[in-house]
Amino acid sequence: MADAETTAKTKKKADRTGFEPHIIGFLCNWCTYAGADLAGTSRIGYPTNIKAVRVPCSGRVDAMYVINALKNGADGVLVSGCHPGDCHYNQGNYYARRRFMILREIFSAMGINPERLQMSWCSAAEGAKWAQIVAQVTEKIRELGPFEGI
Amino acid sequence: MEQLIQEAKKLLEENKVDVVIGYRSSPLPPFTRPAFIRRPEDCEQLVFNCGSVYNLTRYLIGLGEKPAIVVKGCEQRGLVVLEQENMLPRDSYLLIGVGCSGQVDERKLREGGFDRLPEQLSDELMADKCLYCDQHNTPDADIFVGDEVESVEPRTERYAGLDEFFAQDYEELYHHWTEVFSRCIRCYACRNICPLCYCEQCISYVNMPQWLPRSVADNNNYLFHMRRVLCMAGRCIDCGECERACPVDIPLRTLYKRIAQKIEGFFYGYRAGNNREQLPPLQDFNKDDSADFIL
Amino acid sequence: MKWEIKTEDIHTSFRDEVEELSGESFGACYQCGKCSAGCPIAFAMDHGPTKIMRFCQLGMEDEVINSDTPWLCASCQACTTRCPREIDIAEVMDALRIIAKRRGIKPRTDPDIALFAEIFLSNLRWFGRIYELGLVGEFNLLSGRFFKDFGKAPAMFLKRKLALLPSNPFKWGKVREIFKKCEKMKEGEGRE
Amino acid sequence: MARIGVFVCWCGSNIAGTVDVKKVAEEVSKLPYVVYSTDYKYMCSDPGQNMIKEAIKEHRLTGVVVSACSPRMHEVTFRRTVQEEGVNPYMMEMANIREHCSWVHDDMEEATEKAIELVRMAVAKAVELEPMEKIEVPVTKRALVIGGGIAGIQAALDIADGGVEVILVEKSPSIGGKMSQLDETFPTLDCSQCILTPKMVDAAQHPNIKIYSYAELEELDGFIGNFQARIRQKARSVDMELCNGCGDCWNKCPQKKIPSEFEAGMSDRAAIYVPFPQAIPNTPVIDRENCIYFQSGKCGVCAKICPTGAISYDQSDEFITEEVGAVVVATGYDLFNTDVIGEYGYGEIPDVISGLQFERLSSASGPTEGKIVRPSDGKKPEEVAFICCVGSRDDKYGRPYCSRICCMYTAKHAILLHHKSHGSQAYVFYIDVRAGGKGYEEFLRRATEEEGAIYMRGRVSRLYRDNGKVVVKGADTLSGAQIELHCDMVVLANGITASPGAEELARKLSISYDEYGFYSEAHPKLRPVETNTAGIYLAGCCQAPKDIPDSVSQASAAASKVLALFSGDFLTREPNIAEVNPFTCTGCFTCREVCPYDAIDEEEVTVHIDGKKVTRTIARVNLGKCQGCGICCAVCRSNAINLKGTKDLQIFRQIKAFTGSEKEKSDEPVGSKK
Amino acid sequence: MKYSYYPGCSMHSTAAEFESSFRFVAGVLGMELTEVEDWFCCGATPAHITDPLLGLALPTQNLLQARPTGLDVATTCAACYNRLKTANRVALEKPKKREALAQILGEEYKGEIPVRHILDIFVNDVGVDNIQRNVLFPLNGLRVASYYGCLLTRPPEVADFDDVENPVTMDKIVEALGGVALEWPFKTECCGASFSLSRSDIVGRLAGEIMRYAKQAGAECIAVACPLCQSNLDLRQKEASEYEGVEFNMPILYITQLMAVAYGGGGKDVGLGKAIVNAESVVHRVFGHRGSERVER
Repeated sequence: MADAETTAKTKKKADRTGFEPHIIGFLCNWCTYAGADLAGTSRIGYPTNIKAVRVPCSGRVDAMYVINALKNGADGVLVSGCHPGDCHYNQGNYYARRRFMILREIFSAMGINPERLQMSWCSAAEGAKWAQIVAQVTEKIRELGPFEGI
Repeated sequence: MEQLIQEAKKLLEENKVDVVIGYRSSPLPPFTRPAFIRRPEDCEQLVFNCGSVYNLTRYLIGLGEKPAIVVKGCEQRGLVVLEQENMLPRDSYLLIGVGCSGQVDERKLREGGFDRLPEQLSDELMADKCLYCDQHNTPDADIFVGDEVESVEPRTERYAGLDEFFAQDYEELYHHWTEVFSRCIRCYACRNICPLCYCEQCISYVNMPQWLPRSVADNNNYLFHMRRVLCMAGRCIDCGECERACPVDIPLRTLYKRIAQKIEGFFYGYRAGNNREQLPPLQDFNKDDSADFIL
Repeated sequence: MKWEIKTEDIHTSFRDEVEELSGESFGACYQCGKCSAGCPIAFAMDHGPTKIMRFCQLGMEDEVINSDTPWLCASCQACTTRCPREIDIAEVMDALRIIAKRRGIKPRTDPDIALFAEIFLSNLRWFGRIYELGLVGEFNLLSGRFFKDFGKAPAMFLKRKLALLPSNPFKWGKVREIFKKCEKMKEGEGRE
Repeated sequence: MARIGVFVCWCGSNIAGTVDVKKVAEEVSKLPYVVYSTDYKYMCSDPGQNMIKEAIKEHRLTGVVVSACSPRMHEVTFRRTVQEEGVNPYMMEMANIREHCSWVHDDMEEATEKAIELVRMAVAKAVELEPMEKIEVPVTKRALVIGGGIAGIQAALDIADGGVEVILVEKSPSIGGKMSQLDETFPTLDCSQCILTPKMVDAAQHPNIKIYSYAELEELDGFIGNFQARIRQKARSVDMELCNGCGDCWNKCPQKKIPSEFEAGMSDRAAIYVPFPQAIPNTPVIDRENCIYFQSGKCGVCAKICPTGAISYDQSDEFITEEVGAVVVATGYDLFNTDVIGEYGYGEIPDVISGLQFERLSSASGPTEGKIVRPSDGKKPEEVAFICCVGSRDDKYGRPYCSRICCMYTAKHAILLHHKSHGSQAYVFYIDVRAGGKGYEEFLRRATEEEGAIYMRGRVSRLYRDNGKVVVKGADTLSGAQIELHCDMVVLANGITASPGAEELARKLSISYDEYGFYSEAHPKLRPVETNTAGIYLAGCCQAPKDIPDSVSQASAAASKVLALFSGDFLTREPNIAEVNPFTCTGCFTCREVCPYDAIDEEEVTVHIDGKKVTRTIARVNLGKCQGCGICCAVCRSNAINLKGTKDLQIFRQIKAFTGSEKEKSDEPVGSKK
Repeated sequence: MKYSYYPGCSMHSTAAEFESSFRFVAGVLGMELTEVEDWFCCGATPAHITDPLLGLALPTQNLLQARPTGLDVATTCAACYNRLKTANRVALEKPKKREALAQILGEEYKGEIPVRHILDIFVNDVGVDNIQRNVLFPLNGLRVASYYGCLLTRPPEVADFDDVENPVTMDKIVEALGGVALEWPFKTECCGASFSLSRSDIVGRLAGEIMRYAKQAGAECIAVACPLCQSNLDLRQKEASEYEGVEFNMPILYITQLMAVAYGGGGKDVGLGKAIVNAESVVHRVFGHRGSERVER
């Protein structure tokens, strides 16, 4: 956690060479988006690579969004919702979990590293966790390198 | 065969159905052609043999007539899926069950250099799906004609060879599939013949937003087929029609089966078409589903 | 009994050891007392099973392994059956006996209890089936009660209740093999 | 053609300190459709908002992007702003460059770059935004209350007092519920019947309350504001209009050996009966299963003797449909069935009785007229043991939860024993005494200090008979002693379980319930009386075990929710719900399977396919039920269902805008890693 | 009805009469028994309190030896029943232990062989009707306290054929034989058999209470279905009487002995003379004085 933060803060763009991944994040309105807001209010720093799209529920995220994000130049995608049992709509995150479990398998089978699709649970109270997730996902995708598929 | 003809006749004579959908012989035996029989006297044309390869259930949706249909054991699973998806109530057709001990694979026949079938359909010429078949006799049939096939031991595992094939690394797999899909001419035969592709408007035609670019350039075929894999996830019954219909020999079943294999592993042994009461995996969830991949 | 418990007393490995061996978790016990209430042998024990569970929760090793309670447990499972937290208390007692043995501690009030189990097992090891005259005889000899139950033996012989010779011979090699392998496994664990 | 204005907020130095707001405004002005862009210190201030209004006028803006803080903070503010200038409020989109950008990054260059991307995404979405109108659903201002116990009565009275009609449905022959069976209530020892019966009468006489007793909810259709409740009025076999409640029938009924439910089996009733003298309505019912006439066709004594000819054997169940706008569920609880605890021998040892049976023994209106005697021989019990947590805090019997009332009613029983049976000794076996309510701890102290109850900390292991006594095998964990008492009577403090049929009712209402059958509130802390189904509220023990004051409080809370809902003629809801494209919907109803709110209805449409007219059944979204989660959209294979405000096209545009422009390639080629 | 039969050590020595009467009764009821090949001791309580793994390995190996027949394993002794059932449960539910056992025994056992106590078989396979149909000499209202002991029904997850606190299978059999099954509270209280040799003081008290309650209920004899219960209650009756201060003289009989009596078994089959406390009174109640010759001298 501390490492991730320092990485984010010390590695100014000017000092960095190499690849900066583009990551798109689909965040559920009730938990993760609010958690990301909390990270902001608490001034917990993290890398700039992820840009968030606000959706009502992780269950709203169509598998095609992920595929199209990759198609259109994203290097990785993060879907983040409420913890199991906490979904504002009771069960959306459970459906999402199954959907992306399968999508990752489809990726594997078709030769796309499934790690390009990440999923997390992050509640509205977990600002610090959000920062950690961003750092972690950014690092993972950075290691995978740019996506030049589809 | 005689029983099939007699039963079909009876159905039409008694006006129980408007049409009997089955197979009739073709100029290229043992292959057959689909037959739509509406008059009792035409029933003599009906045949069933190892060349009755078509999955006739494709014709049922939007038929507008009350049909009786000849369905092989493996294809009946598709009817279960269609019933689950509210496309085809069970009482909208009469199911004529048959015993099938395997269907010939046109491609194997061709590649093997045979101009006609040997007396006994050997395993070498049999369609892959028949080699692991565990449903030789149509279940849930309203009328069963002919003899039941005694249980035949499956020759191969249901998912034989998949683990080995997919052990390749991502790069190899990616190159394999881009190359394979570069052959695709987007004739949509795979989609059109699939008994489970019944959308009013296929997403590949939608252009606001354009989910799937229509040109064959830019790896768009790969995208199209990825979407098809997604559509088939948890639904494909491996009737093999897509692969049979493909003019450029794309091994589509490999992908569909791989996902079916994963789904069976993840979701408590789920197999599409096994049980109408069991919700398809992507319309269902279990609080204890694996969460290993979640950060 | 210990009257003072300090931080370092609580953080011992004892609780873990018992939990590991018994497979039961002491966190589950809320000290309702039902085990002590229904224990048929509680009258003879120095601490009721509930207390033993409490001692384990607090890591009070000395109190537990020097207590008679585990040795006096008759394994009747009344406690296990009725426990509202579904803890297998009888299993905990078994574990405590084994741990006491590891430490070389014998039951304080009555060492014979442990002796009986030992003789029983050696009988089993050598004869495969329990040769009951041997068991009674050996037990009395070793426990120093030469004439205990002496009066009963003739009656039992007469009624052919006690067999004079070990039961019919059979392939008992397997039994010894099991004993040996179990011992080996235990040693293996000990080294880890 | 969309004309978008972009307004970049400094938020003082909050944003401007890290993000080059000028540059952001300048960069985004180059985007297609953006006709105006500017920056300002505090966009949310009056001058800031006026700036937006002015720009709308001046530049004929069709859509607005405010690039500022989190939409969770000011979305409502800016929506109002644009609305005031005549632009549809849903044509405003926010880019979150504070919480998601300036506050979490400190490199200005990077933060500015990210801010530009965020605004670019917002603009892309704004281009595709559509005007939306809030949904107005008409409200039927009538309420249904299910369950006529104290919670149901209280909710009904409060709603009725608010001027709203209430339908009160009770499944037993009389309202009153469990509270009517109690003797005195803790911690004040006031008589339960004395405080309850006036409320029952109030409910019966209230002009706004219609009571269906001996009736059950059969089916509930519709949605918030517009429910149709189908109620089954079970056949009473007695004409309520004609009956004057004289009592001749139950006095003369030859079948009198039926254990009385009201007396907890401590005495018998006739086959035609009112459950208790103060019952409301005071009209008997015939218990057909035990009636000689219904079982053998012979008898008919009650019909012969009835002076008003009210007996009607050929009555059958009737169904009534009531239109209501809200539902309060107050179906109460049941006592834990102690039969299953073999070691306590309840049902086999006559002097082992339940807590409710003790209430009836102690009640002045009970079978013994308040004399506490033991059931086996009618003698005064000298030694009485009370056992707490019977069927509570017990994983073995699947009841790990605390029933919340037993500690206190047991203390009350000990006190009542001391009052009514002089010289009798109460022993209370407990694990922990939970006395968290107002005056509860003091009440407990009273039991031990003034009323002589002996408390022993230990769960009893077994009860068995020995020469006319009941042996209690217990323990006192505080002293470590095993305890064996020879008692005359043992009272089990049964815990609370969900009422029988709770799950079935939940399915009818489509509300959720926990593993024990208690109904789930919408939020455990902040929405404790709502359910997940809009318009359905909870009161009393059907939600979780609670005592009378808590049940009454929750009932009043539920009533106030209902009254608030009925305060307008329409229910206004946010418009971001799902909608079906009738041309592309295939009718597979995958959406219905995944909808958590049962908000997908069926609709028949006729379309032309290949020149043929085809009638198809497709999905339609129920405006009242849909909550806008969008799960349906993600599972629709033909993407025929879409979520307003988060449409596929809008998201797709955001995806494109994020990556579509100058995708940065790394300086070194990394190879085509997959 | 075919079963594998696991007698257990006692059946060949102290409980010889249990064995003989059971085999007789099984014959009458048409049960075919095949003794588990080369069975050996299940380890009873001493094994599992010394080394839990040993306590599982012994019964599991026995079950492995019973496996080839594919039949349910019938056992008479409550301790054996408990150990074998526990082995089954572990094999089914605890994969780690199952592996460890496979390592020791060289063969994996997956808990596939059902283990049944003969009471379970009598009531659920043979059926009370069948038990009644074969009665030649009804027990004539003999008042029997059925004593199940602790291991026959506990823990309920392991021993699952009867109610854990108030078992009734033996009572049903007694009623079917024409006896009177007594309602009494100590059906499942521990008799302390594991201290039979080492702590006769404890046993005296436990057995004494059991006998006191049986006597109080009006029992003429106690019926048991476990060799340990029988020998303990029978052997320690002196200590029990001393503890309670009453001379009990309570015959302790196996349920199969009562069945054998009712089915007209010969003296050798019934084995009434084997008990230390004279059971003649029971025979008199059933046959009057004609029955004396049935008691084996």
